[in-house]
Amino acid sequence: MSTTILLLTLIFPLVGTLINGFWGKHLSKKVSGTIATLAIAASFVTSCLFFAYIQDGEPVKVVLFEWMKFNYFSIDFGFYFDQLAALWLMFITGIGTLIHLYSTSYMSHDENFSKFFTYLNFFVFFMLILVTGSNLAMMFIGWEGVGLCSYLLIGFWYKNQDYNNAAKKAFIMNRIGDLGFLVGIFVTGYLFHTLDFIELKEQSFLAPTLGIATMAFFIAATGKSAQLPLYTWLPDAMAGPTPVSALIHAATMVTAGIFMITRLNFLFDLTPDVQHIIAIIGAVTSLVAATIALVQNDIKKVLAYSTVSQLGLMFLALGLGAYEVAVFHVITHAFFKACLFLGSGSVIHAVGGEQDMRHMGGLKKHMKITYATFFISTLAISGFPPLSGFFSKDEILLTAFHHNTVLWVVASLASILTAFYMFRLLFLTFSNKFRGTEEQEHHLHESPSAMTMPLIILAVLAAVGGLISIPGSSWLNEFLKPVIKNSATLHHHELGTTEYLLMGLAVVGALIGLMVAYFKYIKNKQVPVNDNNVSGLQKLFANKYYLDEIYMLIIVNPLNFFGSFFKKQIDGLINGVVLSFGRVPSELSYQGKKAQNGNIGLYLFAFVIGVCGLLYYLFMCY
Amino acid sequence: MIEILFYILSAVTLGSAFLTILSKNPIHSAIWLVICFFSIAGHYALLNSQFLAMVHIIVYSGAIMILMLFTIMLMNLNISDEIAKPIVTKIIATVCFCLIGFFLVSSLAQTAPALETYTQTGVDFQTIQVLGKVLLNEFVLPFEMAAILLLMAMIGAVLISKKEKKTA
Amino acid sequence: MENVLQQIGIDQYIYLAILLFCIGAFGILYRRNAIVMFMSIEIMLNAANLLLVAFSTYHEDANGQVFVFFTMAVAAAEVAIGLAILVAIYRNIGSIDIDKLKKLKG
Amino acid sequence: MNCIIILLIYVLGAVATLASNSKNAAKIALVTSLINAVIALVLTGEYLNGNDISFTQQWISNPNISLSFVVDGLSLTMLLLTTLLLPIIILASFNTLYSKANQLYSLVLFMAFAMAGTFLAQDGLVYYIFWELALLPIFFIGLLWGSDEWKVRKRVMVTFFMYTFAGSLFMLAAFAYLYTLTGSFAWSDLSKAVLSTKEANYIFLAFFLAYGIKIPVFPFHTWQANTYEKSPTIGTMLLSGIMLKMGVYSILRWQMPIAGNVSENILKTVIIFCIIGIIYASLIALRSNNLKRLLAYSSMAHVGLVAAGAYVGNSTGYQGAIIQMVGHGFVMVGLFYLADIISKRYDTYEIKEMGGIRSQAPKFTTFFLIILFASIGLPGTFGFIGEFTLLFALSEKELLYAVFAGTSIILGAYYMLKMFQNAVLGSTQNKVFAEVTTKEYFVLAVICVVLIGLGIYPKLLTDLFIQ
Repeated sequence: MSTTILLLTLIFPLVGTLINGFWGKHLSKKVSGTIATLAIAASFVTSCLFFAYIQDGEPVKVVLFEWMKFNYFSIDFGFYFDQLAALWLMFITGIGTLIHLYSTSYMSHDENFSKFFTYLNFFVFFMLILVTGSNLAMMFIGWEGVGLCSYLLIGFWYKNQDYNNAAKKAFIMNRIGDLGFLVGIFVTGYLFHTLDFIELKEQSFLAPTLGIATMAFFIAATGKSAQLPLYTWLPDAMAGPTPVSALIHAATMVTAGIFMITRLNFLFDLTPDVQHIIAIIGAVTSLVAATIALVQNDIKKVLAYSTVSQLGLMFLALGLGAYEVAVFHVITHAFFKACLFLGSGSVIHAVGGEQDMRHMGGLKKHMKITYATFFISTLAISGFPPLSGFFSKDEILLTAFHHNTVLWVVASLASILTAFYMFRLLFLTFSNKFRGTEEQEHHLHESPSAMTMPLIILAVLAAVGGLISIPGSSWLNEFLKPVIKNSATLHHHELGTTEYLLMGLAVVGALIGLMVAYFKYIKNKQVPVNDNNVSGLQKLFANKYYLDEIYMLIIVNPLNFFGSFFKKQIDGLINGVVLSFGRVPSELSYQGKKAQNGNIGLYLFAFVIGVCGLLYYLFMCY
Repeated sequence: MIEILFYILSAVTLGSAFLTILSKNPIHSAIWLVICFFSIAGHYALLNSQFLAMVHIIVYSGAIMILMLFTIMLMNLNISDEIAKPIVTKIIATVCFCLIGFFLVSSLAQTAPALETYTQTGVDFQTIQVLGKVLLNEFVLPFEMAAILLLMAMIGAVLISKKEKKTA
Repeated sequence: MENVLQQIGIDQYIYLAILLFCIGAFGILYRRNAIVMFMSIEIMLNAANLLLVAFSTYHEDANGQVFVFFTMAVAAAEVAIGLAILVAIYRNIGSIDIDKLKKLKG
Repeated sequence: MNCIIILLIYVLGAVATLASNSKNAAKIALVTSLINAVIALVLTGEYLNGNDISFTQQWISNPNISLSFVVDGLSLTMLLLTTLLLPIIILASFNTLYSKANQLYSLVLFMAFAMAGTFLAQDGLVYYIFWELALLPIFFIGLLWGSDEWKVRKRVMVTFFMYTFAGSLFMLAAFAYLYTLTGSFAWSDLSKAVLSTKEANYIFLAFFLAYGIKIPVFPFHTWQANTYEKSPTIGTMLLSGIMLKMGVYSILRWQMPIAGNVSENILKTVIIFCIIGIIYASLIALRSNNLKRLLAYSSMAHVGLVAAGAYVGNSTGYQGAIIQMVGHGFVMVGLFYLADIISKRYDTYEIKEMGGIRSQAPKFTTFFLIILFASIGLPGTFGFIGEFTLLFALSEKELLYAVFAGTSIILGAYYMLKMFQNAVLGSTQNKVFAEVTTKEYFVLAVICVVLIGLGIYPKLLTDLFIQ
């Protein structure tokens, strides 16, 4: 496989960025959008070529030059293309192309059109670096780079300071994780004297401090992949344009944490304690986010919490050592969640920027394609067979059941809730009558084909994507074998009665969720009340467990307080001490000056005393 | 005999010095000071340094004291002009006097008495001839300097006490 | 020639000089009339002179007496200048009370 | 070619600038600095080819002082930083019309001379002379061309001068003591001096007072924000871009090699103070309303990390400190230039009076973003290489150091983005913000290219001092 083609995969998005960045303003919107889309599409083509090659080819490592050098090891500026990277390359560029296509239509009225595509291309570029970096430091370039682009895109409508706040919050929350990543890198580098994935895989051994490294990496993952306790930025990140939410905050960037842990599976396998923590955090996050999603009224917020919840399930799988299962769910989730987000974008587009579901409803009639694709994706995420979500989610539940019943119960509960809130979303948006203003109703329309095309493709993928890993004969598991050192899932594939029973239970759970939503929102035609009028558990959910407020109280406020305290009190104090070094002599001399008052008597008196002292010292002191 | 002379002279010296300070009238002070200087000249004579005794009388009792008397009279000072110092100052002055006196005397008392071990060679060292030779050989430069100093003092005194013109 | 110090002893002279010096110092502290203070200074100078002469005799060395000679010259110059200053001051202020002479104080 | 040429040209340039009229002064200064930049690059080439470019001449035989200027990787990097940043700083000052420009630029060149001398001198006393000499021009620049009323400015500048001067005296005492031990001021002799731990402790602390104040390390930092605020922009750039690097450079050159066997406790305490300073300065920057003060504290937070890395004393810390010194120099000059541009347009340094710049000046915003992200160490920029290396050095010593020092990347992002949001983003104000001029574009582009270029290919620089 020629390395030029591989590098072209990375270079295309960068070229797109540079063209749009430097000359975007002089290009027409059509040209600008086309260039950006083509850049990713070209990347997709080369990715496909590589994907075809890697089916039975060897991974390729490309080293461009030595990047950093320390006295006992060096870090290469290099790329590593293997099976895992191939999977991610495929769906990043694939979904990326679709979303770019979608955006050309969605963003067509925006004044900063070319800037949007600059950032979007830049994001894809960094994401590709993240998945193809040959060592941890290279991965970190992508890791922070996607954070940068996420910052730029969330705050894309920069005139609104709320959006800017959301962007800032996302970046800072991610930075907390990034510090974890750095600490992980340091410990790894110190222990194994290399950061290269291939060398790490061969040389890694269990060291006492390895747990710190893996824990630090996990903290990094909780930042990027929005897990407890750092997930709060993701719902806020919905301030960005909807395609951004679809691409970055659903399909690709947030899966970086899963990618990284899968990449480092050999390290995590050595530290089972950390794996337990990952599993627990994943399960808890999935349940917590699902409960919050129950009562959200903003269509994108529901999807955001749903993303957090699904990511939680993936981390559960990772924590149980079932890396392939997590990867499987990443892929299927990318399909249906991207579809859902783009569908919601289509809806928002139709109703003129309204995002509150209480002001929607009855859109079924006006937007048939959107509704159909949305419906398929909802079925997929809820886990109805034989759609993709069923297979991937079920495998996670199966794995959980084999390890720990409690985790299985928690995860199952989260799945049932998922079915409920997704159908709630579907019914509130598309069923019954339209609840918005007259003007909006008049305006309702199906989106143009540039937007519906990606929806259809993604819906199809969401429907059939599960085929890549059917229980029993999993293509994915075979494909990922070289990447994953020891897999925990392989022996689960002999399907027995228990497994079928569990699958049945999961389907029944999803059905329960569906039925409850159906009765509540279609039969009884309920509409959620204002957040201020809810009580009890609902209030807790609606306020997101007061997590933002708690962070405000225990982290942000103390920081601000100490900042002011240091600025006003401590700095003043230190300055006072410093200046007193100057003041003391000057004050002393000022006081001393007073003794020189011209009174000869005083001088003489002092002289007499001095003479007496001297005499005493000289003659009488011994 | 000499001892008695010494004690009498000492008594006169100290007494007249005290009275110089204690007299309210500056003229009286000046007169007591003259007596004091005479008695010191007597001490010099007792110590067999005739030259100094004579110079002392000429310079101090003659020149300096006359100068002082002239000044006092020129200023027409009398008793009422001087406001007595506050009593605290006087006490402090007395304390100082006692302190320094005590410390000087007691530090001297620490040293060994010298009379028993003292011997003399009898060399002539203080007749006018000897002094004149020393003064004009070894100390000729300081001698000339002293002359210049006196000249400068004279010019200075004239310059300072000259009446300023009222132009400024 | 008979040396007086064989009978009286240097100690006596030292005590005398000390007392004379103390009286001079006392006078400066005690009085505020500048001329009397001047006199006190003369007394102190003479105390030193006396001691110099006494030691000159004690060591049978002329140098001490030469120094007394120079001291006298300096004292004469000092008195001349000092009195001139006093006269000038008196002419300007109308008093020679040293407590009033504080114009030089910063 | 010999490295002393650079010093001579700076002096000649200073004299020529002083003799010229106000109009041409800036141009003469720029030409001088450009000539020296080229010479420095040529010298680098010669150094890499293995030619001898050092200069040594006996100056005073008793005490034994020689005018020796030796070039090695460390001093060459610092020389490059000085000579390359100076044209940028001078070009950046073209925005402002200074009165008595000939005197100002003459002082600037003179300061460059002193700083270059400090970086090159290998004789302790000559080094000390240059070290103090660099203080004089900046004192006068701040005093005569600074902002705010004379009385306030004078107090600030005198405090700055006295403070740094007093600290340096301890260093002089240390050199004097070392001279009594070795009979020489030469670096090669001093670094070989065998000191007992007790001696090393005292000498270390004496040096620390001088360098800690200059850098500045918490709690010796109180002069900094005031001085930065009151100085004219050109002075602030010189201070933050080059002058405070003298402190870190001296740690690497003099303090650590000479007093290397200082007791572990002192070393740890000093590192901990550096780390406290990082967090402390970051928190104050968070609450700063004045852009210049915010940048001053952010600078302090960054150099705190550099100093901590330098005090770790292993090879990683050594190279990290050098890398970050260069990176920090460019970043700080860039940031202060951006602040200067804003203040020229909006006539204020108060952040809350700014805003709405992005919609009016997209190019300016892009430059701002690049430099800002370089300052918070985004990978791909040179700031990252430095921070990564420094934090790695700290983690080699003690992982917790790296964790605490690493909070600066979180807090740094916080206060910088907050500032960016309030100063640049937001809705458009009534005030007009003109897009960058060609000159400004050029300066900012050079800084950005350096930061990104070295961020991707740092070997260009690091090969100078890593064997």
